[in-house]
Amino acid sequence: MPRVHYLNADYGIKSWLLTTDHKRIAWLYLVSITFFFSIGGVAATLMRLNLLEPQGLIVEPETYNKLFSMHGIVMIFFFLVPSIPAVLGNFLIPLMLGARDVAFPRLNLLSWYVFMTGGSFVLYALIAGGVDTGWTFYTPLSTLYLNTHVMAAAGGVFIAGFSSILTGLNFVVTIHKMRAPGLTWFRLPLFIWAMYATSIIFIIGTPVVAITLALLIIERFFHVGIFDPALGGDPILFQHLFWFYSHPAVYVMILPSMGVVSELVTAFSRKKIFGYHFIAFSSVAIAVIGFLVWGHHMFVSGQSVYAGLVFSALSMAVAIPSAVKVFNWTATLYKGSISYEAPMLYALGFIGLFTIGGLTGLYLATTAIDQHVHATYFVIAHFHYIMVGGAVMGYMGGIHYWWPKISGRLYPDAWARVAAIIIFVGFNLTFFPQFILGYLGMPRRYAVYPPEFQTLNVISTAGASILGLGYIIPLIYLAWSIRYGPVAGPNPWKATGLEWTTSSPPTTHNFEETPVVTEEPYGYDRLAEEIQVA
Amino acid sequence: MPHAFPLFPQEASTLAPAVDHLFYFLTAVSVFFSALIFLLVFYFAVKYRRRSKDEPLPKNQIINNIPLEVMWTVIPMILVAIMYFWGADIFVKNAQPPKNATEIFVIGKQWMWHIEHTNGKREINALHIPVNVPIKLTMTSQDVIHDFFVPAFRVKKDVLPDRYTTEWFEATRVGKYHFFCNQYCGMGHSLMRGWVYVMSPEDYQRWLESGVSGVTMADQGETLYHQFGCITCHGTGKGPAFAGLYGKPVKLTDGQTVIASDAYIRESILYPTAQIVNGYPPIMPTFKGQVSEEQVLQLTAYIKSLGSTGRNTGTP
Amino acid sequence: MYFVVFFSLLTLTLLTWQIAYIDLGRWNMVVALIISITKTVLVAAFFMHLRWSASMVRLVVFAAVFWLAIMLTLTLGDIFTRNMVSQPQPWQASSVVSQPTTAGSPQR
Amino acid sequence: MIASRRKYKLHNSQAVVAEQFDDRTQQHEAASLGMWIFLATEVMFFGALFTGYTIYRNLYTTAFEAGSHLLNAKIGALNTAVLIGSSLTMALAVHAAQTGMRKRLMTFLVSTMVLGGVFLYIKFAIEWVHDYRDGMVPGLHFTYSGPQASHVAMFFCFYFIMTGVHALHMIIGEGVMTVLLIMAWRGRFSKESHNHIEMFGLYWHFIDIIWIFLFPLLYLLGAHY
Repeated sequence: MPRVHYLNADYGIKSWLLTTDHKRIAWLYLVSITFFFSIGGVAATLMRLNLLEPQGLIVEPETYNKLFSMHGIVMIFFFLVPSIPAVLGNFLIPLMLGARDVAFPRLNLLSWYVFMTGGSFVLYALIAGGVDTGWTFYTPLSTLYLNTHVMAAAGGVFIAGFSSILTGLNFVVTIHKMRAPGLTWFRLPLFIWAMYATSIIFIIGTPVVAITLALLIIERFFHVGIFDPALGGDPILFQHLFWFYSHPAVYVMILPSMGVVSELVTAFSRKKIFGYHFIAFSSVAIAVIGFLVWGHHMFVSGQSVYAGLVFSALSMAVAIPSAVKVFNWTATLYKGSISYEAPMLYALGFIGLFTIGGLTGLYLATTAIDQHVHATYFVIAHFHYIMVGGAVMGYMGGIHYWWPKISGRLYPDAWARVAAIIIFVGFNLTFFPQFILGYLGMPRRYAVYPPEFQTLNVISTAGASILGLGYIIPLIYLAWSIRYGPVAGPNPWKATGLEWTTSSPPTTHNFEETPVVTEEPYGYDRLAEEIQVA
Repeated sequence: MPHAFPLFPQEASTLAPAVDHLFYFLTAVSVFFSALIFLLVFYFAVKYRRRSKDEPLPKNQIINNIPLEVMWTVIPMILVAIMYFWGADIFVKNAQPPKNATEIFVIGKQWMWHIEHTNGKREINALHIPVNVPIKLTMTSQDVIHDFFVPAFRVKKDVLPDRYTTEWFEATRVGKYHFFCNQYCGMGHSLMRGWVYVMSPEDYQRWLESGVSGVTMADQGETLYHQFGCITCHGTGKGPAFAGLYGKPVKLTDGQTVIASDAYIRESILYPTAQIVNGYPPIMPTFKGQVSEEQVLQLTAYIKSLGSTGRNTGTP
Repeated sequence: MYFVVFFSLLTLTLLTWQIAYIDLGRWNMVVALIISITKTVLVAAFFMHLRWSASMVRLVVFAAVFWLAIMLTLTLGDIFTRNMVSQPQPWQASSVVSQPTTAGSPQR
Repeated sequence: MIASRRKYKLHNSQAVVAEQFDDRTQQHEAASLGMWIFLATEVMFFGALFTGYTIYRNLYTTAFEAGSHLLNAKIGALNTAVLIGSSLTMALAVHAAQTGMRKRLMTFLVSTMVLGGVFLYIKFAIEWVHDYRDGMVPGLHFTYSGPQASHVAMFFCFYFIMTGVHALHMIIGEGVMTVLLIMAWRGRFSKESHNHIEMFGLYWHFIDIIWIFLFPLLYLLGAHY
């Protein structure tokens, strides 16, 4: 561990709150999104508890509605969207590129402040009595019929959107202009490719949801009729504009995880990744095609049948790059030298859960089946498999993998493995029964439900308690390791990549001298030879 | 557990088996690929586990294989194409109600379902239908977006304010099935549900005729026609006549031609200046706020009853 | 050069303004949009130096227009095809008569 | 570290390269790419409004034309000319910055600000005040009673939101220009270092482009009545 590194280069609250160091900004995000995750988690716990009884165990429907709205808004806009990009992306992009910082460090800090401003609006909405629109803010319910804090919540999401835009802008410019000498596009780690694709979605999609929510606020304030059918407005237009961002936003959540998993699978198989170009281009393909499929959220909304058919076909198309990725990861394991530290367990868990999540996505893209399962628990199960089974598993894997780099210390791997397994088991127990519930026809956002659905709901709640435990354990040992963990050294996993060539934790300017890249990434075959010689 | 719990929903409509067959196909594909991935990952994970700390990699590494990549691009592509066309086929067929379908009207409001049969019989949070008869629901909402979902029939459709959407099904089994509001609509969303009673034609007929005043929807519409003074213009030639109007093309002042459908009639009552019939002055006042969605449906039923053939021309 | 661009922009503004008073039916909008696009190209190419910009910058511009086109096409695609199928079917008088449910309706 | 950062700031005022960049070219390219990407987000931001506008215009063609007819196309044309003029002076300001002429740079910045101010004055003090007096502001004061009043209101709704968001961009632009003017006055820009001016120029021209579309879509739509 170097004597002076970015963590101890400066002390005091001010040195953190006014920092322009991308690594410290990553910490700011890490702390804030962990806070938001816990809020969303508490809401989820209460929801699951309530669903133990068909008539609702602990809260009234009114409160339940606020719980799922807050769970959705906080988890999506304030945890999942910024999770990997703002924490790992901020920390790693300059390191992986061999750069001293991102292209616009002050803008980077600004985006954290913007994010927190948006977050405080949402927290205000929560404390002042909650909001019960659901995270989708559908009109005219949100504009005309609810008396809760819709404007504060929508305003918070609106503001936080600019944080995404600035982050995405910063990343794209950084990736284009700040690469170390010799680091050509096809020498970039796949995590960078994934972050690049994610940033495209940030840049293109977020402004649309921002203006849409602004219109919603205007509509609610002045009641001018943009989305009010009584005045000639079209509520389905709101859905179009909303999903134009919010479907690609799903890829904002999963693409970075795919990037992380690409890194993990190759590092722990100690083997070059299989089909580098295919994984790289499939990321970009997902980002582009992902913008063409939003209408599959609206098959039964009164959207035109023709539009439904077009969106269905395009949604099918997005399955293919995802499948390509899964096959390539699997093939990477072939003839590898695989070890099972905690990050690898998360990566393998990701592959399994993402496979299920992705395949069930096909049910929803198929018009005739969606007509049955749309907005039922089937959808809930599907997107939790993608977002929790996919995005959060990737996030956890990434945090564990780069933790030695971030903190300079090792965490107890045995505990980490136990936690990974608990999360995997708990997750499946929570969400697999929901597929069945959904096909049986239990609608989402139901505070009370017919009694024949109770057994499956009880199983699901049981799983959720295991899952919750699984998330608490890492919090404890990671916090412990910051102070007491053994020193990691620059490259504890014997991994390749520029971030592992500098000290752990890195110094403020990342590298002693600008690295020069001379070969493709994941040169594990060479590394293996070196190890053998040594 | 207090209740026996089902794992698969009942199949009670002509659509249900079709959807389920597609569902089985997708499940087969999903299970196959999940199993394939899981087994491969598991097999590789065991076979290529690192046995010693610095074990060298096996020889003859492959890191790229174009035929393999092409294969696992093309095979999923074919499979999703099958899913797409199969699903689209069912979807399109189901988008168009058969012409001989019995029409029932559904109005959603926070937080109950109001259902009206053409003979004037009304019910709340319940829908009685005969078995083996195609039923077409014409639905609208009085406030926010709702959604009429019958799991056992595998159909759902959003119910929008100021607009008609339709949904149709043909029940195949007598029984009692859930229907749900499936679009979050505020506080009582989860209470906005009821039962579909599928009855034998005889039982249905008996149910339908019990407790009805004999006043059909069209009759009620006729009353409204007088009550709201529609007759003063539309019965005197100041405004376009209703007889034989329904389903016929109407020429508008801006040169367009529209079909006199439910939606057109509804819009003409509530937003009369939006589409002006050619040759008539735009003098009709709006009835927005004065007539309820239910009354609009009754007026529409009345206009329908005047037929597209010009029968009953003499009325009013 | 800037002044040449400036005066062409002014001329185009004048042109689009005056044309608007002539009734060309739906072509009014088409002409107006063509002029607007021309003006945009002028501003972007000369004032914003796009003519001399890096290809990457041009790619960004292309991407913006491309995604805007996606949003417009697919959204409008829904709105303008919505009534092609989902409009309730014209009333089938015969089917009503055949249904026992309409007993007592005026048609009987 | 804070001390070193202060030193860097001093250093920067002499114009050169921020610490994360290797050289001036890299810094300039990064800034330019960043600005263009920002403009791409703006395209999508306004794009959503244009999408909504297009839909309703096609659904309620006559109402939109009637609404547009109530606007004063002359004022719209005048404002278009003013804005194009400010684009010209902005382009000249950028040119002056590139050639290192401080006085000219300041002159043109001031003229851009004045023209922008004229535009905003006409927009708010003349047009919007009139619109309000004539009862054409949906939600606040709307008295139009012709046919399809709610659809005409929809037109005005889009009119106020689109021109309002556009004007908001201009106000932000005026604010930034004030800062730039002070920086120019203090001699912070030179032939070598004028990224800020150049990037702001792009922003200003973009605002101009938005107006180029707003003018025919809002003002000229119903002119031929």
